[in-house]
Amino acid sequence: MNKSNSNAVSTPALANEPAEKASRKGNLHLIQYGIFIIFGLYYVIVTILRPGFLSLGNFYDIFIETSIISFVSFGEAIVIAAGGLDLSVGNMAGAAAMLTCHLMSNMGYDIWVSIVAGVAIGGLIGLGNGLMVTRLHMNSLIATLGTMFVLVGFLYGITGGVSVHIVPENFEYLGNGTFLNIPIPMYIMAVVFVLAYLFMEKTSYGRNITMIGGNIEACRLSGVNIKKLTLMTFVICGFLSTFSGILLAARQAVGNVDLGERFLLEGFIAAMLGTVIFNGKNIITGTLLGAIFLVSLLNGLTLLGAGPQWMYFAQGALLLVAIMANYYSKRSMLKLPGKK
Amino acid sequence: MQKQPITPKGIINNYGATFAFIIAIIFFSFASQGFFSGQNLQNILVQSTSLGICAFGLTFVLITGEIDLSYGGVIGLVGAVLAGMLKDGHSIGLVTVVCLAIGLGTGLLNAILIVVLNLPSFLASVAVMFICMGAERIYNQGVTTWIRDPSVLSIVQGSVGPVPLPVLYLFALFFICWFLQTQTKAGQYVRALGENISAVKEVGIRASLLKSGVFVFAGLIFAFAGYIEILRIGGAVMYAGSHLLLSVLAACFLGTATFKAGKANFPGTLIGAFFLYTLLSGFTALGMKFYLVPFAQGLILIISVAISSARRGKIEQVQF
Amino acid sequence: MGGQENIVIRTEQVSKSFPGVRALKELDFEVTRGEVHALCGENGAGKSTLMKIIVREYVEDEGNIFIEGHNVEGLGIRGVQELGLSIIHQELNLIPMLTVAQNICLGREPVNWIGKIDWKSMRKMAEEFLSEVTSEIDVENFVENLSISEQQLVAIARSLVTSPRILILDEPTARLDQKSSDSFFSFIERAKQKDLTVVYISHRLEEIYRICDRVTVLRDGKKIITEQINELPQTELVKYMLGREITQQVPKESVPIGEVKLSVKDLFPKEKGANINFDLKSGEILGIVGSIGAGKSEVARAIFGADPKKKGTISVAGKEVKINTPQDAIREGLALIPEERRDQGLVGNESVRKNMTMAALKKKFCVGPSWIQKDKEIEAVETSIRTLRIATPGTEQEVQFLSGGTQQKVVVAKWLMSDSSIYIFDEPTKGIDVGGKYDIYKLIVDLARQGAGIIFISNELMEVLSLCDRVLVMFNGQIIKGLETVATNREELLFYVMGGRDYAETANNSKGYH
Amino acid sequence: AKQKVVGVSNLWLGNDWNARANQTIIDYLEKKGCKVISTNAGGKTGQQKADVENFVSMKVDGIIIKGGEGDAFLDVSKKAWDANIPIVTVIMFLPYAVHNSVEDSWQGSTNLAVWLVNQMRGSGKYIGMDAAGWHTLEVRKRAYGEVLRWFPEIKMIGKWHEVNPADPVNNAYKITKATLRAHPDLKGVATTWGLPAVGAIKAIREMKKEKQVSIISIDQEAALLAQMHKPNCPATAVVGIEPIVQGTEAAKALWAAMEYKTVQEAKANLPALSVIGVSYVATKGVDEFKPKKIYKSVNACWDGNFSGTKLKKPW
Ligand SMILES: Nc1ncnc2c1ncn2[C@@H]1O[C@H](COP(=O)(O)OP(=O)(O)OP(=O)(O)O)[C@@H](O)[C@H]1O
Ligand SMILES: Nc1ncnc2c1ncn2[C@@H]1O[C@H](COP(=O)(O)OP(=O)(O)OP(=O)(O)O)[C@@H](O)[C@H]1O
Ligand SMILES: [Mg+2]
Ligand SMILES: [Mg+2]
Repeated sequence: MNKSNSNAVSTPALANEPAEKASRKGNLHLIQYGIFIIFGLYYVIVTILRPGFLSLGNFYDIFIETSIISFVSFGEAIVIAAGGLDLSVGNMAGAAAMLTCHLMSNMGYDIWVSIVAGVAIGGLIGLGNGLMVTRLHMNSLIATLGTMFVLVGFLYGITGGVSVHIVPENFEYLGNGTFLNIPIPMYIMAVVFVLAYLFMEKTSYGRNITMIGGNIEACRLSGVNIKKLTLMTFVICGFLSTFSGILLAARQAVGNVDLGERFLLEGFIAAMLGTVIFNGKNIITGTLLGAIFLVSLLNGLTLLGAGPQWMYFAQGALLLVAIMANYYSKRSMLKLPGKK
Repeated sequence: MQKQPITPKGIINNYGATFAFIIAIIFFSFASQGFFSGQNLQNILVQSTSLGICAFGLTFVLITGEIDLSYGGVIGLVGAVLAGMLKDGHSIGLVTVVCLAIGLGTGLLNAILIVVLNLPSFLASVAVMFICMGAERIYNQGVTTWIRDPSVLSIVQGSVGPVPLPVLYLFALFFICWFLQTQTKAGQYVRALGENISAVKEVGIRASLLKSGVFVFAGLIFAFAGYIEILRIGGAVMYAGSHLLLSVLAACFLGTATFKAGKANFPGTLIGAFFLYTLLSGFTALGMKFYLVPFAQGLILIISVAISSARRGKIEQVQF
Repeated sequence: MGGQENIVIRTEQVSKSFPGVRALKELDFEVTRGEVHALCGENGAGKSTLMKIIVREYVEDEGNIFIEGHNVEGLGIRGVQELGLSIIHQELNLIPMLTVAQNICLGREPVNWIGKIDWKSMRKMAEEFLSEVTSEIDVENFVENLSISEQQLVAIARSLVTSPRILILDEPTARLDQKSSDSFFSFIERAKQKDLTVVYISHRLEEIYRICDRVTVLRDGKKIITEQINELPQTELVKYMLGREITQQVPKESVPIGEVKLSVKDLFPKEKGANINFDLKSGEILGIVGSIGAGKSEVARAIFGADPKKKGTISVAGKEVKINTPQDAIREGLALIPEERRDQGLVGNESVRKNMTMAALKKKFCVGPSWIQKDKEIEAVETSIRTLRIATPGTEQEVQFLSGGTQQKVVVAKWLMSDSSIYIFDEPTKGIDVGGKYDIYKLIVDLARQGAGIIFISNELMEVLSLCDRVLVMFNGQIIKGLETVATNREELLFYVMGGRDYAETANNSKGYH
Repeated sequence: AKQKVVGVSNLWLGNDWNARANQTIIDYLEKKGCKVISTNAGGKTGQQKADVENFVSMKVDGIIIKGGEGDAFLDVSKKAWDANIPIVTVIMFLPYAVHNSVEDSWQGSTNLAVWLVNQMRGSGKYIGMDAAGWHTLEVRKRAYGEVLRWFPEIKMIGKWHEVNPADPVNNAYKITKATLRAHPDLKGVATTWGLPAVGAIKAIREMKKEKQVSIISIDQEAALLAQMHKPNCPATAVVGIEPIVQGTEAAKALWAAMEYKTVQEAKANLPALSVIGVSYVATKGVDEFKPKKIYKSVNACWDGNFSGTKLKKPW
């Protein structure tokens, strides 16, 4: 290790500025956590109007739904962290679900074989996305848009549009069963959450993935294997997306061709909330919170009997509130010049 | 202006999708009798009109280095208001003005969020899309509204001589956009803005004003696209915007592989829009299975963009 | 100096704060007509901030600014341009995918009656302004194809488009090589004759003494002194800037030279350039100099595997190695401190800690395959911060909030952590103040003393001469000369940098004629 | 003779009914020796219109437009008419079609509504779930309303909910469940298409309200039938249009139409409209759906209704 002999260097510079910097912190938290305050208020209001909102049953409902979209959201968040975007998550989820259902119910394969096949196809498509981005240097937005079209063809190709009714009962257990009174999807979510959290925050892979999102060239010149890691994000995303698709199919006991479509926007919103809630740090926890916010927002509105228009407004508003909170907390740090 | 070495590889890189397009047309013409007829080619032009026009708006925004997905809501909202107001007996003149005003309004909203408040355009425009979808739903109460007045319908369904009106609109708008972007000062700045915004600010150009202008202009174009789409269908079907959401993106991205490798541009977008409908029409003419259409559209998007990205030599990241 | 009417820029009690930093404190500053006014100060002294306020990119918190007697309150960027002010920023702000002509005329394009740009007269206009600074760039070329030096010249040409009477130059020569510097200085001479007022920010003392009339020194956002340049000896000036005295500029030290560490044979970086051959020994500091786009960075990047090379073999410690990616290079003990630290060296929105451990994360701070040990990391980073005197409030500060010099130290610290034995420094002192430079020289010498081999790429001939043992001169992609620094001088070096063939003969000839 | 080419334009193929009906049409016409090209517009009216336009310019021999909105095809169907291409529509109406084969949504829906009223004993809360903008669903919704509006004691909670067509089961499940939490006394669920009912059944089961809530729905989706087949299904009645019957009917009509020289001739000879009757499935209280009688002659009708009365036969 080369440690320079610093005593000889008489550096004067810059000693003055850092001392003052500490004071920035204060007001920042308030803005940054504004979204928590808003949601706190929202929960209180819904509870007053509809006491059913604050019941254990509803709590479970929210969490099961959260767990189903959480996998897609984690995957999307990881891709976003490395500076990519995956538009094909919904169709990957759909493809995995339909393939699993098709193999299991129409072709009579064993449940586990079918699930493994479903998960594998997600991983494979993810790999394809990743290769397009890393080897062919395509913009991920475009590459995954292409994949999305291809998958729509694939989905209709294998099923002809007919929905698959799920025959094996123990497959449904995955989505509907409980263990120790707690729904199975929540266990799966908990495990995936912990793994994803550890992966992103505690391993060099996760660290480097976020660094790539910050400045890819600097990472490359520092010996970070950007191709491998970027590829990895897409594979993980494909892989995790299948969980959402298969669990949803298990939960509703039927696989319909369009089943995954909803995951694109929901996963994207949750993942974006995740990357902004803690200012780009700790995205996995952020994403989980984002998913909870999204699900509970819509759940509360349904309890209130709100029409579909309010659902749209609510999702739009949620996105705006989140990015504004992020923006103002960043700005109070940077005080972007030129903006008088 | 352009001065780049002309090599076979360079041509393929820059014009990959253009070649694919030409090859597709030749292939379909030989493989099926019905395809290469005046009627069918005219169909393709007419069908791509609203998609193409909407994609011009997006192209403008993409050139500034931003993205604007709000058209996914604007088109539907404009449609709902258009059909609804006509049903209530308002004159088409007034209705047209209101429709364009909606485009102006959503464009302004985008501009405020993205330029003034400096929010990331991807997210902000998705939020605006949601808001427009909500507004659309409030306006039409979830019901499709039909337009019965033939004189109104003829604005889009009519033709001058042998040329259908939508084709005229498409090419007129194409020419306007192309001229504005490549031949005028403001257009230069828009391109420059997308490349290096501080350079533009430095020479005293009001970059934020310009960018806002682009969003507002795009909003107007989106509204116009919605107007055309709904009059072509003959009624305001629900969520017409989200029907076009992905195809418009695909057309713009195909466009980046058509003329200027990697950069959004108007001739490219125009061809991209034609391409998508050429595939639909060609595959139908060949009697292919329906699910092969999205399959082929996706593959061609991937392949042509892959060719034009190959020389990039590094991983491209998405900016929000 | 003259009366009020001769004062073209005047600031009164200007203050400006960024969150946590007071960049300017009640600053009074005056520039008189026709002078070349130097603005000196360390990194972060507030020079650029002051200029940005004057050109209305930033708005001051307090105080007044007058240009040609007009209060600029309420004026925009265009407004002050109309008062005859033009600025060339420290950062290069060109648009890569537009042509040189489009860049130069940006904002002033000639148009015909329908608003269509008149391409022909635009081209003529661009050529006219570009010829003021150089005659070697084609205005139809795309800026992305130009070297950084050439781009800087284009940026200068662009600032002339508004026909300014006051020109603010924020470190214009930081990116210029020797040759373009010369044509740049002759441009300044001509400008002076045309009564142009120039505010000149630079860290290069020799330039300041060569062209400036007066100098203002800033320190910590405060004005320390304004003085006629010829009444202020260099050592005094440095003292004012630093608030202390630096006795020696470069800590030259003779280090025993050892075995060959790195040997480059028949290297062809990219298409251009040819046949690079050289050896680097341990303990040696090998300088590489050369003019605009001579290919110095290209060679460095090719060795490091940052760009694909056409062919060539690289041996480390006598053994031939295959280096195709930076990872290969790092495995062989190479380190590259890249030219553009913001773009290539740092992840701006991440902390000092994460940036510093980036290159050695897996090797030194992970257990198992990839489990990060944060305590170990923090400890190492804190040690680095202490030993390199990195001015950061803590390990978790985002590097984008640090000053340029501090950022460069973070980059260097990153490589120190990776236990490299061959360091390639690509213009490490660019845009860094005297104190910062000194620290970096010191560090390089320390590394050499510990037996590392060092390649030091620079455009400042003086620093190369005093720091390096040997220097290679590149011209047009080739190494045209290798020289021992003790046996050469600035003139000889410059001669080769400019593409000369045989110095001894030329020198003799010229002697003969006189 | 030359092989005939037929274009089948589907608005959407994403559920059982549509997939099945489409396949029936293809099978029927292929057996007759036609080449069948079927397209899927994925729910996008604009694209469906483009599909039909393509068929017309390809000069196919006949076109079936299945699903969608007749108004959107006014101009293109005129073109087809002029080009002598017969069009048959399925579950939509089009003036230029030589034959329209539609389903009996109105009667089916009013019957379902009657059943629901009976199940709810004339009072209580219910929710409605629908998808926006689909013509056939709109008819069903109105038919429900036509019956229910006479029972002021039966109240809808909020407005009709809009179920996302891409996520019908789970979406309906969430809506039903959340509503049950807010309104534990919910007694009825009305949906206008099959898959939302699947979600609703699941929600009701999980909330253990099978005894309390009754569901009505149209479409005999496989998945829905499967749910009804399971024990402890809440009282459910569904009405279905049989896809095979509907598909065969349409294909038959087109085949017949193509035998004529001109479309005018075809239209003159074929019935302009046929209505495919619905079938009922109910897990409880089936009596409301007694089969309706058809009198084949006026005399039989008289005998059935007035014989033995003082009324005198007027003929
Ligand atoms: N946009 C900004 N946001 C926050 N702080 C800033 C910003 N711009 C400058 N600063 C801070 O203001 C101080 C003065 O910076 P300035 O760029 O004026 O220094 P300088 O004298 O030009 O230095 P250099 O020689 O490195 O260019 C520094 O502490 C810097 O960190
Ligand atoms: N006249 C020129 N026109 C266009 N490109 C040029 C010209 N001269 C050099 N270049 C480009 O410059 C690059 C070599 O630059 P490189 O960065 O290696 O030079 P350098 O010696 O490090 O210069 P600098 O002092 O600017 O850092 C090559 O990629 C080459 O294509
Ligand atoms: Mg500066
Ligand atoms: Mg260089």
